[in-house]
Amino acid sequence: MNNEKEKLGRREFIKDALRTMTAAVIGGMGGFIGGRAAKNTVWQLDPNKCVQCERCSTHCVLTESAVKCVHAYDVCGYCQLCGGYHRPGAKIQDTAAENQLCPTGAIQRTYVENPYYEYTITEALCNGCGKCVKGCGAFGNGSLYLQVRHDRCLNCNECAIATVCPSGAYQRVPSDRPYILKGQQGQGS
Amino acid sequence: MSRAVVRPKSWVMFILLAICLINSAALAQDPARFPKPEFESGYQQPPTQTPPPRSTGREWMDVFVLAVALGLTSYFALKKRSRRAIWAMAVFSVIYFGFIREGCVCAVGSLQNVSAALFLSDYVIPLTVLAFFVIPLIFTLFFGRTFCAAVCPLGAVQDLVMVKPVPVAGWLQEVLGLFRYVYLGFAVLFAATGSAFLICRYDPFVSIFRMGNDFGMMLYSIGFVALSIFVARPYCRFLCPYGVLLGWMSQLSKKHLTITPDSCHVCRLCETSCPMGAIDKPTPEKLPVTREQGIRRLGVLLIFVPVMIAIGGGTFSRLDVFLSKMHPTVSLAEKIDLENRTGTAGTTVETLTFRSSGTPAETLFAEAGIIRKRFRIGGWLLGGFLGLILGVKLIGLSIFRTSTEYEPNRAACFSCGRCFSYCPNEHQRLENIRHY
Amino acid sequence: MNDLIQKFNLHEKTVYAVCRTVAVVAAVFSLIICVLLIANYLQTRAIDPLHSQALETLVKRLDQNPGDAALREQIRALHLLSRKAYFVHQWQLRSGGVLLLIGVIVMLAALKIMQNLQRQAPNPEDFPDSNNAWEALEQARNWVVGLSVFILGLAVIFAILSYREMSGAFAESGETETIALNNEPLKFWPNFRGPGGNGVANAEDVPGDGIIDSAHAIVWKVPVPRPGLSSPVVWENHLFLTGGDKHLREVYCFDTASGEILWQRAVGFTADSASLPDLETYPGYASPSVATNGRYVCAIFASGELICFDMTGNEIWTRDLGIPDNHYGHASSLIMYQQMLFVQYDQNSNSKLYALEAATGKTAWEVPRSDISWSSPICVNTENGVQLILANSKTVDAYDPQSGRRLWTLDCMGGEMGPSPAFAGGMVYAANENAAAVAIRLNGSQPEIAWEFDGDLPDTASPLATDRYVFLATSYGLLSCLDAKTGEKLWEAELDYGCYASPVLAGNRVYAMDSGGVLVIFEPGDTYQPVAEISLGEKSDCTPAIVGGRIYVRGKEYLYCIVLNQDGT
Amino acid sequence: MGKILTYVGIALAVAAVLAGIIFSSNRTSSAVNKPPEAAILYNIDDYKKVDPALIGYTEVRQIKPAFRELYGMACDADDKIYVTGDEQLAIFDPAGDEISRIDLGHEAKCVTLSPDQLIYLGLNHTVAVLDRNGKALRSWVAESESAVITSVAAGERDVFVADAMNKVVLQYDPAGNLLRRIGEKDPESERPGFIIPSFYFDLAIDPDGFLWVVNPGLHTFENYTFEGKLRASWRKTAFDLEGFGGCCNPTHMAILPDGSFVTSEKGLVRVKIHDPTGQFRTVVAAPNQFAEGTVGLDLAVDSRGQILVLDPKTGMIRIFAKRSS
Repeated sequence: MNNEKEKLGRREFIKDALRTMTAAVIGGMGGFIGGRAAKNTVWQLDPNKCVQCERCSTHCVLTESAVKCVHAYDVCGYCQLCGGYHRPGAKIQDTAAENQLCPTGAIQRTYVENPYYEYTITEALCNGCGKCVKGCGAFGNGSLYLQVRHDRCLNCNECAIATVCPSGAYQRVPSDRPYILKGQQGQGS
Repeated sequence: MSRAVVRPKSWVMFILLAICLINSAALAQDPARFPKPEFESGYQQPPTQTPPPRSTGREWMDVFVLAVALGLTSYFALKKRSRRAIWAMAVFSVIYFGFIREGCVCAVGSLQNVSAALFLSDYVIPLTVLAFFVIPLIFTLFFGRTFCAAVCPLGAVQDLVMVKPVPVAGWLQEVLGLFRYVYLGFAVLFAATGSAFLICRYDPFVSIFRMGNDFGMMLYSIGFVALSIFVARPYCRFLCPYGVLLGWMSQLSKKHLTITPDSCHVCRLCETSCPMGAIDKPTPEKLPVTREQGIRRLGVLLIFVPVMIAIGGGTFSRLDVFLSKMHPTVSLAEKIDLENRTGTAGTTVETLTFRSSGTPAETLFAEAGIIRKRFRIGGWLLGGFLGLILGVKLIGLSIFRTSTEYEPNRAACFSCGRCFSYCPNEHQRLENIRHY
Repeated sequence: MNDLIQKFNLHEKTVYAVCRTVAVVAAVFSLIICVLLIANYLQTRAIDPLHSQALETLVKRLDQNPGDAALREQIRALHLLSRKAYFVHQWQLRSGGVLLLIGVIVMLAALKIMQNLQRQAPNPEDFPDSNNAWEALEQARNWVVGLSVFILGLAVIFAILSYREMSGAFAESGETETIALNNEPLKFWPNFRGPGGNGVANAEDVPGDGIIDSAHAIVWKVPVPRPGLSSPVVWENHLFLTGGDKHLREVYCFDTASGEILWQRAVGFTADSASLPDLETYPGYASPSVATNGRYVCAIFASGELICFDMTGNEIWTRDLGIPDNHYGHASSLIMYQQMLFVQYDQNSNSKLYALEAATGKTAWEVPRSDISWSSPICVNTENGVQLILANSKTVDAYDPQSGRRLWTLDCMGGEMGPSPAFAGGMVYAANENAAAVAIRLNGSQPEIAWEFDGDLPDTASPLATDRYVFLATSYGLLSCLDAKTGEKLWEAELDYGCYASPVLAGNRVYAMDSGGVLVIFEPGDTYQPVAEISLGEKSDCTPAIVGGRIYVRGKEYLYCIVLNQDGT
Repeated sequence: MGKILTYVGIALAVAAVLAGIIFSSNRTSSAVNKPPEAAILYNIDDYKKVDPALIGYTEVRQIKPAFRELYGMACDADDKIYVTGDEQLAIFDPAGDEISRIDLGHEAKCVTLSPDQLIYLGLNHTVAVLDRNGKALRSWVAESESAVITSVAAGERDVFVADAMNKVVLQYDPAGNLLRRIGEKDPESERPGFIIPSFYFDLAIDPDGFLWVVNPGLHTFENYTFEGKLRASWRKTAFDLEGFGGCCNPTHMAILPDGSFVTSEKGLVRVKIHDPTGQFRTVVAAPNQFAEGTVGLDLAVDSRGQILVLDPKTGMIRIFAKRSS
């Protein structure tokens, strides 16, 4: 009986020692990594690398992609003839559906003054396909571009779009600077 | 002002008038500069809207909730011994960590972030993610796998849908349980080489919490939920890589849930109470082999384990070509190489994009070669790890440890508390409390 | 089971019946929703509303008849329809998901209540025999062995298959490259102070030791576009230099035959070029020499910009190491060994030794260092293997080029360290004006100081060592020769101006550049044996490169090619 | 019965899990391996295709100046070619050999030759005048330092400078005295002025001595008298060969001896010729003759009617001559 107790006591001691060691290992490893740990990060795509492959609109885990087109107004030429708004080959540059490039009609055009027009993205309609981005990049100043919208993005540990992005445009950025903006806003911050 | 001309034969020197060069800094073309439209109507250019992401404060809030939930569950499992309270915690976790906090990271997935942070010099891990990895491990080290009982949303969801669990034969459970180690090994390898986050990619429940994903993943998730109705916690028992670590911690845990609040009378009432098959039964008195036979067998196995490690390592290191396909750089390099050899170009969006980027293919190949070498080393480690695990498993199955009580298996028990109500001592205890 | 239900009281019976009905209804409901969702999915997969073929056809037709108003109306209607279909589909998916979830939850809850009602106290009599525990272990063991063999088999099959399908150039790219470079004798001048950075040209093909025609030695001279102190580096017919100022840094590739610029590339990618230190005076922005391995050529500048080109001038990668905290500007030259590029990034704080993969610029390893220096690493083959030897303002250190492990360190220097170490005959020599000249004998990993010399010492010129002699050149023009074994001074000679460039050895001659622009040539020996002097006509502080019997020198503004006995006389 | 149902349930669930894995991995890989034509759905390939019968010129020669960046090009009466790039001006003889190279100290975005064979350069906001040997004669800052000069044209007594930043054409006498501002936005006549969404704004003097200015935002060619009055204009907006598409085309223009216009475009990169009334005449170079991402094709015409195209993407001067047939 005494022998049993002694055996139990010894086993407990070994266990205690092992537990302390394991806790030390976890703590040490945590400290090692924690020393290099940084601020929280979020996914964002670099518009300078983006090639508008349309996968942002199809590969997000959300039914409605978290990637949307945004507009850097201060880079926009406010043209009447907009490569991002009008479909290539459109004969007349008005707002009729047959002349629009956006498949969901998410770009709104409003008259500012002769000969300038403002283009606004209706985010609820945008599906992030990037057709307008391609058109604006080819013919215009590239003021339309895609960004991950953080009011929608779930910040998945592995972004489903990043895994299929052909140009490696997706990257993690610090969450206090969550956008890669064009124009003055991109430079000022 | 005067500067040398580039070629000796062009003898002309040109001195630009100094007045033209005032303010030469302003001459440098700012790429953002362009002829802006001038609005006479006083139109103001609106700024680009930038809705902020989830704040760091809320991330820390999640860590806090995690710690509190772990504390409460441990209390319910070890002290209060209330299955009902644990069930309520599980409902809470599914709602909070599952449906409300639908994003990442979870403790299971954080395993990959930690691997990446350990092996990739340029990978940084946020502190909250590290906390999600460490806190459950520490709790398990002291209280057993109470994290699995009701805090992990993946475990909780399986626990809640478990309606008609079928018992799984002991040997089958052992064999299927080994897949956790394989999954763990591959998940760490792919995370540590920067190839993929396998655990996240094949997370069976996240698409349910988010109520959306592509069709295949939805099918996969629905299948897993359906399976969980008939097989108790299939993901936890047979796949969960984080469960491997938790199992190790739990074996050393200071306290652990017990079936009986008192001492076991071997009444056998709890024998089939655990749908997870995590109750160790009393063993027969008589050992199947003599002591000498047992020692000899153990000796053979101890010699055999290093051999298994070597064979495993050697074989898996030769999987470098196969496994490295998972890395986007290597897979791109292979496509480019194939195109170069077959004389085609731009057969995929990836190759087209790469070719238009102007980076020489050689750079890509060199980079891919370096990654492949990492996979060679990683293959050695992975194969060695699997050899070691299988060897240790065999040793574990060859040591006959006798026991005289019904006890939860510390490594396998999820501390869900289903067995409490089966123990007559427990009923006695509750009776006592009521009378008291 | 039916017996059990018979035993229920009325209340239990009612609850059971209700639950069963609810469960069946919820199950049917969920099933219907599930089928609808799948149907919805398959439908949109078959006809993607946003990529409607019909719409595209109509638009094409409109392009041909722009005036067709009916067609126009038709497109508008279809466009609206397809947009509506797209958003309705999304709405259906979302709300269908919620409904399905609710259905499943209700069904599970009902089933659970039914099950709870049916619960009975366990009867151990019904349990299967529990006494086969050992058998179960035995069985499990067999299965584990089986599984091990299965996994192994699978791994072998995949390994064989993947190796078989692999072919082409990419397959072994990583390995063949290493072999090719290892076999290449370093007959060129791949970095500052030649092969290994040790100041000694490869023995074959040295400038002849015949008669020297000093007056006609310069074969060509060409201007270098921007100023710099980097010394020429030569590989085959490519000669590399760097130059630069605060606005722009450049890498030049000259043709060694004609002096023509083959390519020149601007470097200016650092983000904060405005905060560059003011180095317009000595030593400037382009002090470090480039390094090449015949495949890549890498350059670094005082701005911390590190850039790699292939031999034809295509940019391979860039890295911004950040502007160093260095009051004279970064001056340490690059060196390569096999596939690795080494950067001695010593500065006032946060000093580092980097080893980068030459092909990608990624860090292979980095080790922290203390103290600042302006001296360059040398990479030499000692009896204990290849060592990377560095000096800074306090110590001389050696590292393993593969792993970055520090092999040894010796605290023997002082002051601002400019000269690089030298190695010959198992001894490492380091010298600095503010400390001493030190000879370190490498006794395996226990190096010891063989002798010290504290006479006239160099400020920037690196010592040149042979098995028998060590040459030191000072900034005030005193050239001394020490006995390599004892450190005893054998002779000294005076140059007119001073020596900032490091003397180099080729064949049986030492070439020392007097900063006044005179290349002084002498033969090493127990006494000073001058051979010739070649005057450039402008100042020079750059170390000559000697390749293929030719000497390449950079002056203040021009690059020179010198051939000594041009017609073989 | 219950047991059978359970096992059927397990089997179905396992089947769903496996099907899900196979399905999802198939989906990813098939999407990834889709050929780009199908995946990149915005495409202007149809407009890039040009009927070979419409291409009236063929590329006869290329000159590769030793520059990293190329900006502007001009051709003088002796067919010598003047090219600006980096911070230099290089002069080539008609055979394509470099004669001399002049260091400018700044990037010259445009170059032109006056009838008296002086070299006019636009250096950001400065106009510089050199003689044919590269000797600096004079220079002046164009109106303000915010100016960005994208084109210069010199007549017998007038120098016209296109300032893209201020969207105006400045008329100077050869000494650099400002005579007038041409083409400004005029609220009274409701003229919108020059619409210049990006830094492309070209002008030239035709053989009759009239000034032509491209209004790229409106796809318009505007003809002015030397007194700054709008004389005539033509506008062609179209994606096909008839006209110009996008926000700001054509980017460059040159005028042939018969008064026809040679134009180059961005977005849909091509070089075409329109007759003096604006009717499309022929294609000089089709979009498939340029590399992806080509932009800023400066044009010049030599005495033999050859068309010189400065291609900054490939770093070459490409010379096109009329097809013989």
